[in-house]
Amino acid sequence: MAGAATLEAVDNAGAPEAPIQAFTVTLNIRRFDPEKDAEPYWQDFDVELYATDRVLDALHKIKWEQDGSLTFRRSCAHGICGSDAMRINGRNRLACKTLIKDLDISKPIYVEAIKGLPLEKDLIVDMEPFFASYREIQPFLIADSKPKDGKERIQSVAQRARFDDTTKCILCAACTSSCPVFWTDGQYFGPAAIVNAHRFIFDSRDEAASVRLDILNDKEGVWRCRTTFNCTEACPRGIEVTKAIAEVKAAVLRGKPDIPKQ
Amino acid sequence: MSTQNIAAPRSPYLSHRKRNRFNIEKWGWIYMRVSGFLLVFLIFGHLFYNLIFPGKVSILDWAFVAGKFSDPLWMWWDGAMLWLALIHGANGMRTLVNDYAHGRFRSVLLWALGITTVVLLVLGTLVLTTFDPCLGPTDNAELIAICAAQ
Amino acid sequence: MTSQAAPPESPAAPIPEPKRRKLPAGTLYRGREGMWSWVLHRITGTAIFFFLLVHILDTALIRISPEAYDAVIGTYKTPIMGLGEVALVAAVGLHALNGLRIIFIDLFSWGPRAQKAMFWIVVVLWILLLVGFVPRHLMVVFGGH
Amino acid sequence: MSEYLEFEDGDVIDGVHYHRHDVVIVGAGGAGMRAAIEAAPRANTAVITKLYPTRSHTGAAQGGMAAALANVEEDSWEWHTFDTVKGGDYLVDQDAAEILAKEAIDAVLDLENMGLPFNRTPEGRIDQRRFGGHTRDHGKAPVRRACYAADRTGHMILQTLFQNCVKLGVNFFNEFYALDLVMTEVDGVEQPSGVVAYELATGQLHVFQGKSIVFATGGFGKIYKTTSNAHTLTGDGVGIIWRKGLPLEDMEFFQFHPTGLAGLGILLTEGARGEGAILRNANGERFMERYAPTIKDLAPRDIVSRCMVQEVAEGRGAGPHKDYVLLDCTHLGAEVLETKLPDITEFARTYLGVDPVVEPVPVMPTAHYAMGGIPTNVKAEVLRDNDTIVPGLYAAGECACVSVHGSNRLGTNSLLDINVFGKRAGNNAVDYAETAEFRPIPADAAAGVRELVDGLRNSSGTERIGALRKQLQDEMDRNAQVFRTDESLEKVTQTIHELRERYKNVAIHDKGQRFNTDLLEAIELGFLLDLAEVVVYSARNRKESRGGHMRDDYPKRDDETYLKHTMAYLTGDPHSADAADHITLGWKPVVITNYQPMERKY
Ligand SMILES: Cc1cc2nc3c(=O)[nH]c(=O)nc-3n(C[C@H](O)[C@H](O)[C@H](O)COP(=O)(O)OP(=O)(O)OC[C@H]3O[C@@H](n4cnc5c(N)ncnc54)[C@H](O)[C@@H]3O)c2cc1C
Ligand code: HEM
Ligand code: SF4
Ligand code: F3S
Ligand code: FES
Repeated sequence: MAGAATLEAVDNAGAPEAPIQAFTVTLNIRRFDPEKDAEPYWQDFDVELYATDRVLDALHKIKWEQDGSLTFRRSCAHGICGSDAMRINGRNRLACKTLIKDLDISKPIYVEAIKGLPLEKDLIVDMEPFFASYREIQPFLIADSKPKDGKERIQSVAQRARFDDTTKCILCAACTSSCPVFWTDGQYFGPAAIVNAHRFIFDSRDEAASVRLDILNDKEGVWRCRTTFNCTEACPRGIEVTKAIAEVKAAVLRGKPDIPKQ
Repeated sequence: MSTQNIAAPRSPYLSHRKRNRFNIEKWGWIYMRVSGFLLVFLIFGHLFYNLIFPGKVSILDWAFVAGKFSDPLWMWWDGAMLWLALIHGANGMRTLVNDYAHGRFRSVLLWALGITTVVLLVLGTLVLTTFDPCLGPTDNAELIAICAAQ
Repeated sequence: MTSQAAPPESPAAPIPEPKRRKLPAGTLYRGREGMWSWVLHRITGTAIFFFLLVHILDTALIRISPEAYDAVIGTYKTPIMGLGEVALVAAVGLHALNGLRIIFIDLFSWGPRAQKAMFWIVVVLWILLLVGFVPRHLMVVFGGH
Repeated sequence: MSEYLEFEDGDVIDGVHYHRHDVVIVGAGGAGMRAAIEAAPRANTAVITKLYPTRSHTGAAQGGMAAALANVEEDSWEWHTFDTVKGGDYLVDQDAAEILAKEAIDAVLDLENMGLPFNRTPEGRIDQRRFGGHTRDHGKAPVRRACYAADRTGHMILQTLFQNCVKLGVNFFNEFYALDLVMTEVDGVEQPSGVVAYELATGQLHVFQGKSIVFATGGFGKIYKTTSNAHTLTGDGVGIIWRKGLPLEDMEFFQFHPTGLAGLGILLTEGARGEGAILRNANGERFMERYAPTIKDLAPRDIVSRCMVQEVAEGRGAGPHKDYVLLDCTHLGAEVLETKLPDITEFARTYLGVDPVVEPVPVMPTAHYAMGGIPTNVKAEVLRDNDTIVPGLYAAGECACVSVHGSNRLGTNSLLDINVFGKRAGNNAVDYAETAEFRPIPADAAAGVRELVDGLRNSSGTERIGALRKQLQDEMDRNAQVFRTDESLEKVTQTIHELRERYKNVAIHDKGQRFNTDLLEAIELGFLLDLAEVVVYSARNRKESRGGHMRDDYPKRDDETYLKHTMAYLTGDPHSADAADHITLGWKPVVITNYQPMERKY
């Protein structure tokens, strides 16, 4: 994964037959319990881990063996559900997709909640503002005309490929909460909402591109993006987020998206 | 602390977004790029002429500028630069203010920014258009001739 | 929930007492080229803006009287202001080059993908610009006469 | 009546929130949201879900969704029915399988019309690929039947359904854990009247009164250690039904997917083999040729898993410990891998550091899918026994057992199942709600859950949740996995019993109200233990090998005795020592229409 500080290169770390060698890794976790703490604070935990373990495994080990009150979201454990976006060593990542071997374990691993959304507890933030932005861009196919033969709508391979990248989004919020513009006041629609708008604006079957372009041609819309690329770096699905935003900007300027005719 | 007196989680999302017809953001965005592109030539031309071309900072004095301004090319050059750069900069500062200042503080800053910009635009334009090169000494022969003719 | 009193402390397996650490609120976000170039763009843009305000005012003196203008401009001819001019050119240079990078990102479909490379090109061009300008300028400033 | 509660929607009485909705859906995975899309426009609908809808595990499904569209080659729904029946080793209810195969076509078209971005053929129609066990003309050759979107079909389905729920303004209660079903006695029979849920964010209890209630809570793969299932798939819904004394069907049939990343269980879709990938043992031999000469690597999952385990058992496993086989994709080329199987390519790279483009990927079977669950009829109505329905109660998706999967589900049939039967559940739930009345809610509806929650929160026990769960999962992997014997099942029965005892003494660290996931994990563990017990108990009782249930000590299928569904009931004291004291097993006949059981050869 791009940007991982690969300082601790462990031989064969990837292969399942890697010699079983455990390391003691220190995790420094930013904790907050709304029922007890006025302010968040940092807490260290030492955990025995293998190079192939993920940060999520480390969190689980802490929760299951040391301190059950450590609170975080997770579900699928392989980067597909978008539950566990968090800031690991200063960058937004999915805990379940960040391997210990890709981190520098000679220093503590810093883990904290994603930024810009209200902190609820430990690594959990309030996702409502995030989903509210998502809902605002009308993230669903709008197509009143029915396919003639009552079957599927026809879409060419090229047209399908046009918006493939942005269909991959798992709504993990890693991008939006990495965006310096979003941090300022939380009013910016944010890259995730724009990515999901892109998904439909550039779908040849959709008939409401202009509606979404209008929504995003807003004070808090695409124009607030300052191309800082944090979103693109953060996206665990490898979506070229900034590029998608640039394409939406271009579509607003042209008044319509640039979709292959065939 | 008991559960009752902590702010409720999941506070409803307060959208401050208002949609208004005319959208300054889009035009601002376009303007930043167009003006930025033009400014590259204008500013580097300006810097080159003023700092490098004469060879010496010491040359930069009233006479030098007066000589420059009496040439319509440089007058238009500096005029364009004034307008493009000041509006570019002011619009950029507006973005910053919108990002980092909130509430009343924001409106105060925005007003201050707007007034400053307008005043300076007017002032700068007046200086450029009503400038009288014969006001002071010069060793530019052409200028001397013109001034003498007045 | 009102009907539920606070639970009594339980003697269950002990939770380690948190070792509270004094650390800044959160860590600094470790952005990459894109973020840092934006930070620099903001800082340089703001700096140039304030310089421009002053510059318009001092240039306006030209309309008042040659003496006033020369008096003020004279103060620019100190070594300190000479260094200031270096800073100005550096700031304008960086802002301008990075501004072009941003325009390319927006304008061309290959832009976003090339942004990191373009950032380093900006840095190189900027250094070349300064190498061309600074020694010459400093010679003029400090060479005096 | 005084023992019933009078309330308005939104009331808070004694710290419990009360809600009233015509249709209450529990679960927002594929099945739950498909039901919601039918229900929401016609009735006041609430969806309770313990995860944000897009976090549901439907999103992890990769390979595809079967439907005989015949877009790329000749196909028919009859062939699909036959494959489903045969794939399920004839334990499939054939009337249900027919519905599944017939309605598949509309289910796919519905999704496309809702916006799902399927991969396309050069003509612009929905593309289809091969998948295990799907054949043309009753087993002649593999057929292209799986409609897909790269290897993200489930992700696209989940997103598309969620998008349409947003469009319809469906009322979601996110991060609400349903923990109990409220039953009210009407005419001398217990009838469902609502659901009790725990709000994660605040720790408060909510009672949702509903005329119809739909369970769509997904599977319970977390009873195993090596599993493709999410941490949250703890079978809460199935467990709730079980604790209410309603039966569970065919619980012994759990599917082990052949290609999980070795050691991790993360799934590599069968679509990889559909695209041409090959399984090899340590000698590089394509061993499936020996076991299933006709369709080789595309044999159904139970067969492939078994063959893999056998290869390893016989010493032909690869790796230093000879404990896995290899999935060879190298001949497919980077192009196919990057465009048609991008996600699994990345999984292998990220989690094993193995690049499928250049080297084969270590794989082993991983616990994947519960064929069994809450018994329903083809209208998705939950059954109280072999044929009596529980009026107003519906179930769909992995938590339900219709049974279209019999003893072994075919790949791509589950995404189909959640759409076809999710839709049916939604429709029938509304139809029912339109004629029915709300049943009164007993005044102490939430008492049971409060007791459970407070009991755990205030417990002064010493056992750790993590330790108990780990032991359960390890033991299930060791003794109730691909191969089972009476002896191994006996062993794991013992363990489960011990764990259930120790569970009474479990402690949690987090005593707070807000986002107390510690507490929820303890509750989930309770469900896991209950379900594991039923799985093992049912498995011991079926002394034959069929589909996903492979008994080493009874390697033959026995249609004489066992061509019938297991029905397990909770009777007596659930905490009694011997499972036999509180589980009663019964049988339910299999519906056979067109296809008489035959030997299963591929
Ligand atoms: C890795 C993987 C790959 C797969 N690939 C394929 C494939 O290619 N083709 C195919 O056909 N099938 C596939 N399957 C199977 C299929 O994806 C699942 O069986 C199906 O998605 C289950 O859908 P569901 O709606 O029943 O449950 P889920 O999607 O699991 O949803 C369960 C829902 O219930 C909610 N819930 C659970 N408990 C509670 C509670 N107590 N209170 C409130 N809400 C609750 C959850 O929040 C969630 O929203 C795959 C499965 C896996 C694991
Ligand atoms: C020399 C040529 C210049 C170029 C090519 C240029 C280019 C740009 C561009 C493209 C932007 C938009 C950045 C974005 O949207 O993310 C911008 C922003 C800005 N510019 Fe310039 N500019 C130039 C000169 C100037 C000058 C002279 C000033 C000062 C008066 C200035 C001040 C600013 C400010 C304050 C911003 C806002 C920064 C932000 O929002 O982050 N620029 N510039
Ligand atoms: S665009 Fe990427 S980072 Fe952003 S929400 Fe979607 S998947 Fe997450
Ligand atoms: S991080 Fe933010 S500024 Fe733009 S490029 Fe991404 S949205
Ligand atoms: S747990 Fe699902 S994305 Fe990490």
